[in-house]
Amino acid sequence: MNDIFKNSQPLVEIKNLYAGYQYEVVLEDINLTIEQDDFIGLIGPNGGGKTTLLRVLLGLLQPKSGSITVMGETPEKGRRRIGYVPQFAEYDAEFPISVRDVVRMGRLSSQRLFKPYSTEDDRVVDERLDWVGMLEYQDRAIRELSGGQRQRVYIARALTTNPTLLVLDEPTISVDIEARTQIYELLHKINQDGVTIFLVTHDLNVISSYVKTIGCLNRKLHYHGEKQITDEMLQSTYGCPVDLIAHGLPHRVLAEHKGGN
Amino acid sequence: MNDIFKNSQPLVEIKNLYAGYQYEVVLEDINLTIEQDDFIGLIGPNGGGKTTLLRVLLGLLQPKSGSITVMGETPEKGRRRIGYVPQFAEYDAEFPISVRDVVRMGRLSSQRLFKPYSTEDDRVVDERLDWVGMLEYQDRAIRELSGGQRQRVYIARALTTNPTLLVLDEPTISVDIEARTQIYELLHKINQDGVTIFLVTHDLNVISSYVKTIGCLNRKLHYHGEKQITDEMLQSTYGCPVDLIAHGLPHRVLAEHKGGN
Amino acid sequence: QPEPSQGPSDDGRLQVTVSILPQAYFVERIGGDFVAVNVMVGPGEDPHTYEPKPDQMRALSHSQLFFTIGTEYEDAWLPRLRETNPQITFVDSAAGIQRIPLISPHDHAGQETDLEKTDPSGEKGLDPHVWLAPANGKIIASTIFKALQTLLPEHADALQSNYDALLADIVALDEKIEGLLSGNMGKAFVVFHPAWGYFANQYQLEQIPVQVGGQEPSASDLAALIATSRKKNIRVIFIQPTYSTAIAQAIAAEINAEVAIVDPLAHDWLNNLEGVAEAFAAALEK
Amino acid sequence: MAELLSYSFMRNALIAGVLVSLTCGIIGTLVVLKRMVFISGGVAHTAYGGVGLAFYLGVNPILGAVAFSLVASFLMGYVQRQTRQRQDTLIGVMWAIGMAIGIIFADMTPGYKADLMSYLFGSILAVTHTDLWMMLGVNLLVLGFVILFYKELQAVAFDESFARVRNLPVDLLYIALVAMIGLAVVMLMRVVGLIMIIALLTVPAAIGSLFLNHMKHIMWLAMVLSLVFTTGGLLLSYFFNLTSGATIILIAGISYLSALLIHKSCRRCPA
Amino acid sequence: MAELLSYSFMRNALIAGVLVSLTCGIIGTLVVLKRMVFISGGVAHTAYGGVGLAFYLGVNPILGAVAFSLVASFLMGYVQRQTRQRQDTLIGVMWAIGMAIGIIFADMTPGYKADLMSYLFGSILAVTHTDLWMMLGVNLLVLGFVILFYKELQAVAFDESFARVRNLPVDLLYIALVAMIGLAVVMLMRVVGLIMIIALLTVPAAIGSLFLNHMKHIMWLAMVLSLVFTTGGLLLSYFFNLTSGATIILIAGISYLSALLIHKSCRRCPA
Ligand SMILES: Nc1ncnc2c1ncn2[C@@H]1O[C@H](COP(=O)(O)OP(=O)(O)OP(=O)(O)O)[C@@H](O)[C@H]1O
Ligand SMILES: Nc1ncnc2c1ncn2[C@@H]1O[C@H](COP(=O)(O)OP(=O)(O)OP(=O)(O)O)[C@@H](O)[C@H]1O
Ligand SMILES: [Mg+2]
Ligand SMILES: [Mg+2]
Ligand SMILES: [Zn+2]
Repeated sequence: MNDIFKNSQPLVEIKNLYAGYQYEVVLEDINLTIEQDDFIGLIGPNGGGKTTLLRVLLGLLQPKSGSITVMGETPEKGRRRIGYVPQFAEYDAEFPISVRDVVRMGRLSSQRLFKPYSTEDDRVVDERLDWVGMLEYQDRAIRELSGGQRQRVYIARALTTNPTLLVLDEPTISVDIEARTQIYELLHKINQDGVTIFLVTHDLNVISSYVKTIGCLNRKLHYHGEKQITDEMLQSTYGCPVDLIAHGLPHRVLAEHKGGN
Repeated sequence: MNDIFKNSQPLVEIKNLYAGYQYEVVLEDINLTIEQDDFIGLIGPNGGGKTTLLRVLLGLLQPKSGSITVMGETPEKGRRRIGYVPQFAEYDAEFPISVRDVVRMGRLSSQRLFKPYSTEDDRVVDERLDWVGMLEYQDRAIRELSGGQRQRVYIARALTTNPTLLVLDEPTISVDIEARTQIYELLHKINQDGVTIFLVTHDLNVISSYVKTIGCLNRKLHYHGEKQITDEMLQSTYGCPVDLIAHGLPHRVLAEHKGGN
Repeated sequence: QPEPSQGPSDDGRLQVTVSILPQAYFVERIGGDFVAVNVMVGPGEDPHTYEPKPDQMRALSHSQLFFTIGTEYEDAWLPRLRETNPQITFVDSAAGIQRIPLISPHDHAGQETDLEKTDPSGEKGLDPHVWLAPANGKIIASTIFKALQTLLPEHADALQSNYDALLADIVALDEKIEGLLSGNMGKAFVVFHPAWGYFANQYQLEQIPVQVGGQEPSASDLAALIATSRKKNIRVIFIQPTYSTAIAQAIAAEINAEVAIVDPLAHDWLNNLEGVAEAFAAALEK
Repeated sequence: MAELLSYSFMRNALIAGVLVSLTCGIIGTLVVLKRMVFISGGVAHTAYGGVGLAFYLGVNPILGAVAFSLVASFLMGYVQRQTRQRQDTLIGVMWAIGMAIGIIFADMTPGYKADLMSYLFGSILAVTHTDLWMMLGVNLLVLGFVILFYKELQAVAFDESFARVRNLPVDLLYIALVAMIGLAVVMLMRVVGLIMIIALLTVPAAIGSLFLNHMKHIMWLAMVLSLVFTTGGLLLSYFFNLTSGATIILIAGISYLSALLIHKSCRRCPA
Repeated sequence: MAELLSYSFMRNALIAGVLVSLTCGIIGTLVVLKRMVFISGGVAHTAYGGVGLAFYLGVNPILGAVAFSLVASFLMGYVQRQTRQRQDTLIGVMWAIGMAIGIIFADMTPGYKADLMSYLFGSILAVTHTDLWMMLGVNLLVLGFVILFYKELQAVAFDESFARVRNLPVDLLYIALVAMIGLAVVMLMRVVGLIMIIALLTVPAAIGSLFLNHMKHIMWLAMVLSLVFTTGGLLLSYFFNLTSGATIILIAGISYLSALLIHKSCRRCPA
């Protein structure tokens, strides 16, 4: 889908990264390489620093030390090829704007400040709206949607940017099971079309079914690159007995669905 | 735990209820009875009206027609015995307030307007904070917590009200797997102690593992009272092929875990 | 196109607009029935939210003559009124009056006059309250008389006799005030807003203002003022009706004086000045 | 009616009404949607500091006002970017500091000063041709800015952090918007008065956002409503001899309250 | 220093500073945290309408001001409850309507009106004993209200819908709070001037919320800071011969900007 960057260089390289807020260091000595065509699932406990890592990746938060390159550039530059679905939408829920206008924002960029939207833009917007099943709602105001409907609109907006790398921070929060499955199927398809995906989630079902590589973040990056969740991984990340974690989620399922659909 | 209401009368009775917003009717002809000691899981697609139903139940939205009683009273009165965890927290994320103060709010009521908090209040707050694993964060400001940590604080606050009925609107959004399991175990325990629980969720694993009765809401209440999710239930609620919905969630699991832990 | 000086409200009288009420008195006395006067800042108008009303603007459109006098509000409004009403002849009714520098309380507090501060060379440092002295009243009357005479040549005789009558009244007023105040030469009175500089000049009194160039006094200004007032044995503090009395009350409480109202903008200029002179005389004799 | 148009002050006032309506409809919509109502008030009062400084330096007070309001816009934009402070607090502080600076400079200026406050007030009945040309200029500037950057402004107003990730010049756009508001407010308040500007910025857009779901539509409705308010207010004030500015505001205010009532009893309206 | 205290106007001013600081610290914290900075401004300007009406009816203008500001508080609270309109829009509209009513009534009143605007401006140097007693009364009222309902006010400020489900009298508390703000603002502005009130309501609490994480602590710090600003400003203005109100505000403003800088370079401070 996107071949601007089809050499063997990794998309993202993070080396010895420390980052955090004024009050505390949240990320310690992170080393992470995101290769092309990967589908990374990032898990980790609450407060583990997942959102913080994404903010650094998107150039919204300056690291305290260490280096980070996004497609060979600084995050501020490289992020133009990243599509982003935030964890908590930072938008104004009362803003009078239609679904279509929100999704079309994905077509904005600093390069085309003075140009109006093109018919090509409209085609892409239609397509993405269709993908997330919101085409029929395109003229509805965003303030009249339910939580899950809004979330789908945000995913459509991120897809509209034709990203090389798609970053999603728990994107299926309040999305129902049907839509959730559709969305993951969609991510799977996009990924096969050549978009690298970096997904933060708490949903181990998803991890086991769609994800190619797994990272576990709890201040430090505990695992990265494994293709399967093992008991030890969970144990060392979450630091608690695995049978509790895996309750309701038989290990068999993990193995069975790995990488398939 | 709470025996104010130990006769055989149902906790909530909803009859021929229509409700919605100025733009559209969202709930049509809802009939629902919540019996004591039940643990209801409410599923349904996005925009199905789950949050709307809760708002009616809590007296925050007036129904258009039909009747609703909460513990024999109007929702405005009966809600004092309901503990509530909202879908999207409506609080001000920047507000300078400690975790402990937030949880202690659960002890407020119109009856004790002029009385300060008691040591009994403090004991309850300690206990609830411990239950959700946030006791060590009690003096942290809420604005310094991660999304999932905040969610746990909200659950603790709802529990602090010693509710007869606990209503949760997708409470484990951005809560990690460990905490999620802990929270559901907690709900299970509370339920066994005599608190009725009404849970909105998209998580079928939870439904199959903990819930006693299931409701499926998509404008109309399609099923209510069944103890097990069947293919037909999902199909008629979501209106799509079941194998897609149940993807990553083998039916065997549903049966296996029903009602137990 | 020529502006409608013969508009619907035109009843044959000459339409004249003035800035403030005392000017209206002069114009009415001299013009008699031949003029209709339109006042821009009416009684008790609030200069902060001052907005001309449709009636005033309509009257302005019919006016041929506008007597200015150089008050505060004119700075902001005259340029606009001038531009929207090109048919009007603007006449400065204060023309020919020797303007004095505006006094600030420091002049008294420090005993020696601080002339740099009052900046007598600049327009801004000059006292606009020219109409508040009988001597200046004569000059204003003559300016207004000449302007009306040019526009109403057919009524020259009537105007002349009106003017003479007014002048006689002013001379009588002057004598009366002279009589009232001659025993108090060199004495000081305290006013909130420094409007009475010309009056003080003419009758050799000393004006001590509370306001500094139209601004609230600072704490040290107040302290100095209180010291001066005590020394000069001030018993009355004069304010004008459109100002808040709070500061004046505070000083009065401090020096055991009372607060009295004198109005610099009253319509009946002649009787008002006489009343003010009586109030000053009463205060100075205490 | 013909009589009314025979007066050039009325003709000017009606034209001024049209020009004010354009700016207020467009800028007002952005102001209401991005919740910047008080930025306009804050900028205007900060301008007072500039008037005071101009008096002190002996230059044209309008220059001082424009300079200060532009500086205030930049500062407000910059400080908010840098500290993520609450807007209302920042504006409150700027507001107060601006006024304080004005008063202190005026204090330090020797001699008599024409009432400083009058530089913040104007009247739609005393609009001159120069004013009209100046307003036309501001209108063209505002129109050009909004037409050129409509989609970006919408994106920034709706979701800043997404706009930032898309590498849109978010800070620049924000500051330009505040500067545009500042310029419009300072220019217009000289002409039609400060309270009228704030009312005309707020009310029409607020009514629009009650009933419409698209920023563009709200802008259109807001322009039409401002026009109705200014024209209606002018006519009423003419026939009943009331202060024009206050009459225009009263009509706007009553319309807003009626709109709230209508909206409440309307089943087909958006939330 | 002793010389300074020998003037009763200075003594009164210093006492007034203390009394203002108490109210401003407590109410200001609630105002800043609940983002109601402009409610205070809005209420004060609405009061102008009351002054105009009082002039028209020939009653005491302060009565009119208090009545209008209380009515405005109730209306503001009620309309917002009922329609969930944006606060800033509502306030902007009230603000403008209040002023417009004031102007129109004043217009219709024949004869002299003591400068209407002076009801919005005061001077800390002209505080009388009556004023001091009145301020003490307002202080006691505010203190009593906040001490009695501290936990409920915190709950309502933080999360209204939870407070509602707990059956707390949310609407009543909100309206009472706005009324308290209105009363405090109207009473104090007569004494120390409107811009000083808004600055003292905003700045100390804003500085407090930069560094502290608890509402109660912010209230304490805000009271101390107001006291420092008023006393410091008074002394400075005395020794350098500046306008007192403006000096107090300037000190507050400079402190706020310094606090922002310190906060930015501070690694141990909360977000
Ligand atoms: N703005 C902030 N200022 C200070 N600390 C913060 C801020 N945001 C987050 N933190 C802290 O940083 C840590 C990591 O937060 P982060 O949001 O990155 O976690 P997360 O892994 O995304 O958690 P979750 O799964 O709950 O979303 C937490 O301990 C949190 O308290
Ligand atoms: N404030 C509102 N005004 C108008 N319509 C609304 C409002 N809130 C929700 N709706 C509409 O009501 C319907 C039901 O919304 P509701 O939030 O109850 O769904 P839900 O079942 O909770 O969905 P989700 O799983 O996404 O949270 C949706 O179609 C939505 O568009
Ligand atoms: Mg997160
Ligand atoms: Mg919902
Ligand atoms: Zn004067």
